[in-house]
Amino acid sequence: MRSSHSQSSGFGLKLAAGLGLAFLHLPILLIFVYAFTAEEKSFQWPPPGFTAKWFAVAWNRPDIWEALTLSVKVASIATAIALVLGTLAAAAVARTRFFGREVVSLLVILPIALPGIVTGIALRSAFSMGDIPFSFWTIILGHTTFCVVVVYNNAVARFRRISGSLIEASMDLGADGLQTFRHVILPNIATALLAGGMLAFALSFDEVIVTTFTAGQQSTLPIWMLEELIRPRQRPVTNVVAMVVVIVTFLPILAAYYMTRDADQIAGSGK
Amino acid sequence: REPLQSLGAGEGALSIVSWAGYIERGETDKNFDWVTEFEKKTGCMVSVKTAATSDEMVALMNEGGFDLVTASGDASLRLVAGKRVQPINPDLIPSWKTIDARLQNAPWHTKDGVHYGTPYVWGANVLMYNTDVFKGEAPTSWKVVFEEMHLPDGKSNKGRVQAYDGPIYVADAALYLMAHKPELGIKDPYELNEDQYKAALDLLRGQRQLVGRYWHDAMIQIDDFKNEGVAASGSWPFQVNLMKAEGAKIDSTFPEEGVTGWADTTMLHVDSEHPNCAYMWMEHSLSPKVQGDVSAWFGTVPSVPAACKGNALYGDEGCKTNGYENFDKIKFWRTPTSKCSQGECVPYHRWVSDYIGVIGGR
Amino acid sequence: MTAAVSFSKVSRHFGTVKAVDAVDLTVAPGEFFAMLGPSGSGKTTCLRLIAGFEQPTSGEIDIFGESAVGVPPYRRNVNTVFQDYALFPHLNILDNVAYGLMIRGVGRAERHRAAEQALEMVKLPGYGTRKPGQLSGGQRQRVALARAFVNKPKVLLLDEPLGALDLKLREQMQEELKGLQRALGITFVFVTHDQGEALSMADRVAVFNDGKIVQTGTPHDIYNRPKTRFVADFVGSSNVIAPQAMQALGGEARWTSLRPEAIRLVSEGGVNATVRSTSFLGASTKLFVDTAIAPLALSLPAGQPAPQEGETVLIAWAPADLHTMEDAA
Amino acid sequence: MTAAVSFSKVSRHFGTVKAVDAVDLTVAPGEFFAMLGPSGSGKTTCLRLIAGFEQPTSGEIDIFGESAVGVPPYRRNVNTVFQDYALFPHLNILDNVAYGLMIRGVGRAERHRAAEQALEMVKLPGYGTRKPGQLSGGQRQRVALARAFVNKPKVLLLDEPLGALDLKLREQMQEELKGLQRALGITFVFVTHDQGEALSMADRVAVFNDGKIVQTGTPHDIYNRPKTRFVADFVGSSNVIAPQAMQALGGEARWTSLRPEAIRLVSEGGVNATVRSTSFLGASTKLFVDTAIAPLALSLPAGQPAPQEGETVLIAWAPADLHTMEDAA
Amino acid sequence: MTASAQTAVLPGRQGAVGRLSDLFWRKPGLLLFLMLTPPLLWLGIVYVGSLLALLLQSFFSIDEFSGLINYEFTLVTYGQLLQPANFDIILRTLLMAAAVTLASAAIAFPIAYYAARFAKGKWKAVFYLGIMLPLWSSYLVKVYAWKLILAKEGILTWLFAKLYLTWLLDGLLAIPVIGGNSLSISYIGTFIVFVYVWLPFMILPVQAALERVPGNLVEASGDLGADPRQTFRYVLFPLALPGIVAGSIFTFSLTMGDYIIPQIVGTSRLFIGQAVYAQQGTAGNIPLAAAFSVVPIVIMGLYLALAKRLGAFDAL
Ligand SMILES: Nc1ncnc2c1ncn2[C@@H]1O[C@H](COP(=O)(O)OP(=O)(O)OP(=O)(O)O)[C@@H](O)[C@H]1O
Ligand SMILES: Nc1ncnc2c1ncn2[C@@H]1O[C@H](COP(=O)(O)OP(=O)(O)OP(=O)(O)O)[C@@H](O)[C@H]1O
Ligand SMILES: [Mg+2]
Ligand SMILES: [Mg+2]
Repeated sequence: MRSSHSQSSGFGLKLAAGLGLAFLHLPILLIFVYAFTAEEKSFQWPPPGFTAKWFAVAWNRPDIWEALTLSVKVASIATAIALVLGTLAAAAVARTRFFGREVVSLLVILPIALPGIVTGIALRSAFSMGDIPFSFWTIILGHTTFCVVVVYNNAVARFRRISGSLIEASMDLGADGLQTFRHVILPNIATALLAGGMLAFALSFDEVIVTTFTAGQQSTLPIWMLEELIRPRQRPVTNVVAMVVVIVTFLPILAAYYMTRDADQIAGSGK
Repeated sequence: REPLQSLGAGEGALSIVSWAGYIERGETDKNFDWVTEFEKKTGCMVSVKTAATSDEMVALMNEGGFDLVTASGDASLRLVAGKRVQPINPDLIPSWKTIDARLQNAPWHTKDGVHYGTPYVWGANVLMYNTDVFKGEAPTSWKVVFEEMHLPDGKSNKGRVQAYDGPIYVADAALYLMAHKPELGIKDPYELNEDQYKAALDLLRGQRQLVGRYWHDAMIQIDDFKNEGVAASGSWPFQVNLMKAEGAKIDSTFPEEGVTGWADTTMLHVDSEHPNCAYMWMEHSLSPKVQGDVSAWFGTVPSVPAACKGNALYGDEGCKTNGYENFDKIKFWRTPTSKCSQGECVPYHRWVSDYIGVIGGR
Repeated sequence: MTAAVSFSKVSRHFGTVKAVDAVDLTVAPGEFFAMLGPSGSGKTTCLRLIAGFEQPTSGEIDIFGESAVGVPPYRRNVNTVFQDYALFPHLNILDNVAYGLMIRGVGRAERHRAAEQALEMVKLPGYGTRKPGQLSGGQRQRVALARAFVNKPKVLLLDEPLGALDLKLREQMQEELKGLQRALGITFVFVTHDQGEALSMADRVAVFNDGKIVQTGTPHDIYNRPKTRFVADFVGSSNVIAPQAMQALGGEARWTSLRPEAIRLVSEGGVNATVRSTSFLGASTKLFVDTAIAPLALSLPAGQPAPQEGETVLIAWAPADLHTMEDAA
Repeated sequence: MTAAVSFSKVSRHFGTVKAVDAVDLTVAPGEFFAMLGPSGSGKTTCLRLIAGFEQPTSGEIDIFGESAVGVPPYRRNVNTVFQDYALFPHLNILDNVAYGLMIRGVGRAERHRAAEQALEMVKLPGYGTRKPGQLSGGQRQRVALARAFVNKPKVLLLDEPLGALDLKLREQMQEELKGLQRALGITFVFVTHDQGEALSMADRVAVFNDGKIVQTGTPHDIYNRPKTRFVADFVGSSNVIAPQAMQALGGEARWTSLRPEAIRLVSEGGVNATVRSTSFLGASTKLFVDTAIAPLALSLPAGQPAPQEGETVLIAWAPADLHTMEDAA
Repeated sequence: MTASAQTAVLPGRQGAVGRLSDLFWRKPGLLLFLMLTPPLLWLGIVYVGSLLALLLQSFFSIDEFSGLINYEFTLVTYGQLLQPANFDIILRTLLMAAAVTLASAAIAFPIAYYAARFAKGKWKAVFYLGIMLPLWSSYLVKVYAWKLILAKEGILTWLFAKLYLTWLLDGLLAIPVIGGNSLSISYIGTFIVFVYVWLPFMILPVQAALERVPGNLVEASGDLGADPRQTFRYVLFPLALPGIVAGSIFTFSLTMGDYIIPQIVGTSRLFIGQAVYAQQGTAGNIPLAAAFSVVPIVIMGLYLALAKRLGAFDAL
């Protein structure tokens, strides 16, 4: 887009956007502040004192590590499965016209369009009807269900943008279906899958509502946090964990942004 | 189902549904640990699922997969009626004899002379208050949470009191009416006929105007006392002890109307997969050390009188402060049933839906 | 000698749309063959049938004597330069060009060398490390070309490869393409809707209309001896004179075409005409005139003074320039 | 009479890029004014300066005598037909056309009536209820036109409005546009990079290069009397002969242009030339020949038999066709 | 260059992979079938199957005393939904979800608009991070942070007092129904936290929709005489609408199903999510929980049908 005078923003808009962003971030600042509070069980404003000891405390608490490990495992596997399912569905929907296309896109959107608690108790009652005991895999089952949609959305948008002639060009140059997938389709949807995968990971990593119903006795990080916040031993530890997660994910998010942005520009200029 | 006749070897694992703070392994405070030693002794590794309300405990037990539950009186008989727990054999629990005589045959775990568990600890729903607001003078009546009035600091109690977010709280209202409206003829706050029940609900509806948020969970109540300017509320000794320990201006009292309370029973799931470990835990849970430690941690009264003396954490005054002598003044939680001594009473499920309505402003 | 490409009664129908309808076609090896026709006339579909992206509904396609039935595109020794180039956006230019060789398992060093050579041939040496997004339209087009012929296909298909370029660049690319074709000796099948391009570049031209081939022949044939009114009108902009009008002019009562540049202004002895409008085109001026029989367009070479609008002039043409056509439209 | 648009020393710089550089320009009321030039020469930027989407870095723009400094686009009585039409996809055709009237608060019934009329004018009556996505490129272009002139602007700006159309449609639209302009008497400022279009349609043409106007004049002037080598080369494809070569030919030692169609084949007394290549263009055949002094292009009218490649021919031209130019490139 | 292959038809790849590729090329339907089977099995069978199982449960009833399910077909449970207390819950939740959705759209629009049309280069990255980071920080911890911000003796009160604006806060809290004793114990508080937590889910689709609006439509509108406000009203807003609808699918459904926020910040009056949670989790009344969850299913069903009409699916 060209920049010029008619394209510059008004002060009101700037203010509204700035205030909106501030609104999004003030509570996060507060989380950071209270990672250093000297209080232990419940918070007060202003904090009575500051200490950095909670980092050491958090580091040494095995339950955090257990919950973290479980969450990372769940999120990774759920994301991986969602990547496969979402990509397959997106490829089918974007590249072909077949009877029931609409049904597929509706099905994919459903788990996120219905409140999590519905998904949660639906799965839970299905487990109990089918006598399936809660396990690592029941959590995965729940998470994958709502992760598929983000992968699907990203992939479908990218598939639509890949010009159909790219695939024909590849075949024309001697590549069969699988080679075309490997050398042309995959590299071109990779960044979209990365973006979708990251979002899926984030969703899974922070999910409480569905997890509550499908986890049984296991605690993922958010479930651990819930227990911890309701019955705190050392509440600042939850803030430490939340803060560390934000800081640790900062760089990957930024990287993903630059990667997907470049890809969009190229894919967009393919005409 | 017949109770176990002889004790075998431990199965190596045990899972318990319990109230928060009932089963501690020293993670919060190293001094409070009555699990590690048990695990070492028996090889039964303990896992705990905490529940916030009695209803949740019942739901968890219905769902299955647990061995034991520390059920309060409003859950225990439901579990028995639903055949979710099995009778126990006191002969396999050597410490059974040491249990407080007042509790040995308590109706909330005994049915037709058969025992469905071992008593754990008991306690009262005390009136917690802010000493600044009350100028050091303990309120004498539950009136401060039920009726609009000016508190000693000169301001209205409106928006500054709380009530428990559980249907069983209807009994607290009934208890208050027992003292203030004798003409209703309430004999037992858990056995209410239609009129008595309606009066209790009306009282609660009035209370809704005073209460900003009902307390559901102990820590949020603590937050509310600290940050929301709450001045008085029914509460557990647990919160009182915790806040006092942090130096908050908080104390508690037994008002003149009496209090409701809970006496908890360790009950054995009908499909328990680790019955031997479960029996070992029941025995362990009755040791004066455990009883005293739990009571010190949660602010309860032990079911084994021996724990009142000589426990380092609980101290020799613990039993007295937490109401050992007030046993008879406490109306222990029980599940209201339609069949009662008055003939026809309002059953619990109505309490559940009506209390949701009351909180919702109906 | 076997034909490079031959269609016999090939049809491709999409539902009720007859995109290609019973087409017979022979392209000789080494020929520069152009397909010309209006939008939707089936040119692209024909190319796609040769490439293998479409299967004929009926009829038989042979490529160098071998039947192409059921042979997937990746097994045909035929390459395509796509209208939108279809360069792989994730690969750099060198890898784009080397793609076909990579698929065939040619080693890295060797295929890069071949790709470099191909890039030199299209006058883009040293551009190998750029991404397609960093090239201009004309450059991309040349990369697409290099990518196709680096595989030494037996037939190269080009679908309006110059459509998106502007005039100057287009003229330049036309010359380059023609030069490349001569140098490599590959059979080119070239689709365009621009008659100038088809006439100036091709050895032979097939004119399409409505899924059918209306005429095949050399550019001269097509331009000077259109078989039907459609061809006369589409290739250049002939005056098409109806049988009655021809009769009135004293000619044969048949559909006849007369090229605008074949009409001259004369000072005497011609047909009376009134100038309706004039249009200056630089190298020539176009005149639209009304005569008693029919309106005509004529093209005056530059340098000759153009009459004003409304003026009356005398026009004439050589009888040899009148070309009679089949009745079909 | 005040000029419809006048630029005095107008520049628009983007960082170091001088998109428009000290341009002086006057467009007369009711004129059909074309801007011609290669890609990136600043044509679009000029239009955007008139429309108000850009502000000049320096210089003064007047529209009908009023200064346009600081006047936002929505307060200029100037409308634009965008190159890609920019129709509002969420509105139907009628509402698209009526948009400007709606903004001015014209009542629903009245503005719809006016829009219907405008649609009739562009030969799209009854298309009002369709959405832009349901129209073809040429139809959309006409809607964009109707949307602009329904507001009766004093100046209508058109940015390569025919760029996306194919040849036949393009020729047809050229005539329609010209007709509309005559009928409405609005000042048209028309951007194109196609010299044929500029020459045939415009009253006056400005040739842009590198942000500057190189020459302004009537189509005849521009084509026949190019001021610089750039113009000679860009408008049509002149032979540009260097001063030394001219001297060798016995002429004046200055840069000179010679149009290909001004060169004739003669049987005696001409310059010796060898045919390098020929290109059949239908109405004419292009010949590229080498002479002792310089390579030349010449255009033979149709009908004349073209020599073969490699043949030696004699060529000649009239001295009047030699046109000397400024030295600047 | 390598030697040219001499035949017009090349041999294909050998082996199973090559044969498989040829098979897929010849039978695209088979490929499609294979691609669709896994996602359809997962979502169509596992997920929709579970939903149906849930639906089935809502036709059972519960034994009130023992809490065990009575597996006999009955509509009693649905009858309970219409009890005033339960009906209140449904109404309250819908109103809240609608309010949250509207507010999110209002707040999200300027952010999305600025990010999509004006932010360039580094600022674009800043906006992206600014929207994504809150998504990555723990939902629970954020909610608890809000509790402290909104508390009677919390940060907002403190801030308003410093700014001598306490009267404003008091005025706000004095509004009947939505006001209360403190922000954290009022519908206003619940509303603020809901809006906060779901805001990114509105910004992202709106931004995507706005990014798709070609810049020259804005210019065309200006060219035709529309001032910036009119351009917004007649061009930008209608074109961003599918994005807003897509975002509202999230905000609406997330608000409807949440049971944690209203419990932590609110007046103890239940929302659907809490009711479902309480009925199934604490009361073990799965039939009533199931009946309750049919409500959001039906509402979202209608909502999706509407969204589809507006083309919001493509904007998700
Ligand atoms: N996949 C398809 N499905 C249905 N109809 C098709 C398909 N492909 C082409 N057609 C139709 O077949 C006809 C011929 O199309 P084709 O693309 O071959 O024309 P073309 O001559 O290349 O035109 P253009 O110059 O516009 O590219 C058109 O009417 C087109 O709409
Ligand atoms: N917003 C901008 N920022 C930076 N440079 C710009 C901008 N707009 C135009 N330019 C530059 O100014 C020069 C003139 O651009 P302009 O679009 O006016 O050319 P044009 O003559 O319309 O070319 P075309 O025929 O390709 O449309 C170009 O070099 C272009 O890159
Ligand atoms: Mg085509
Ligand atoms: Mg331009």
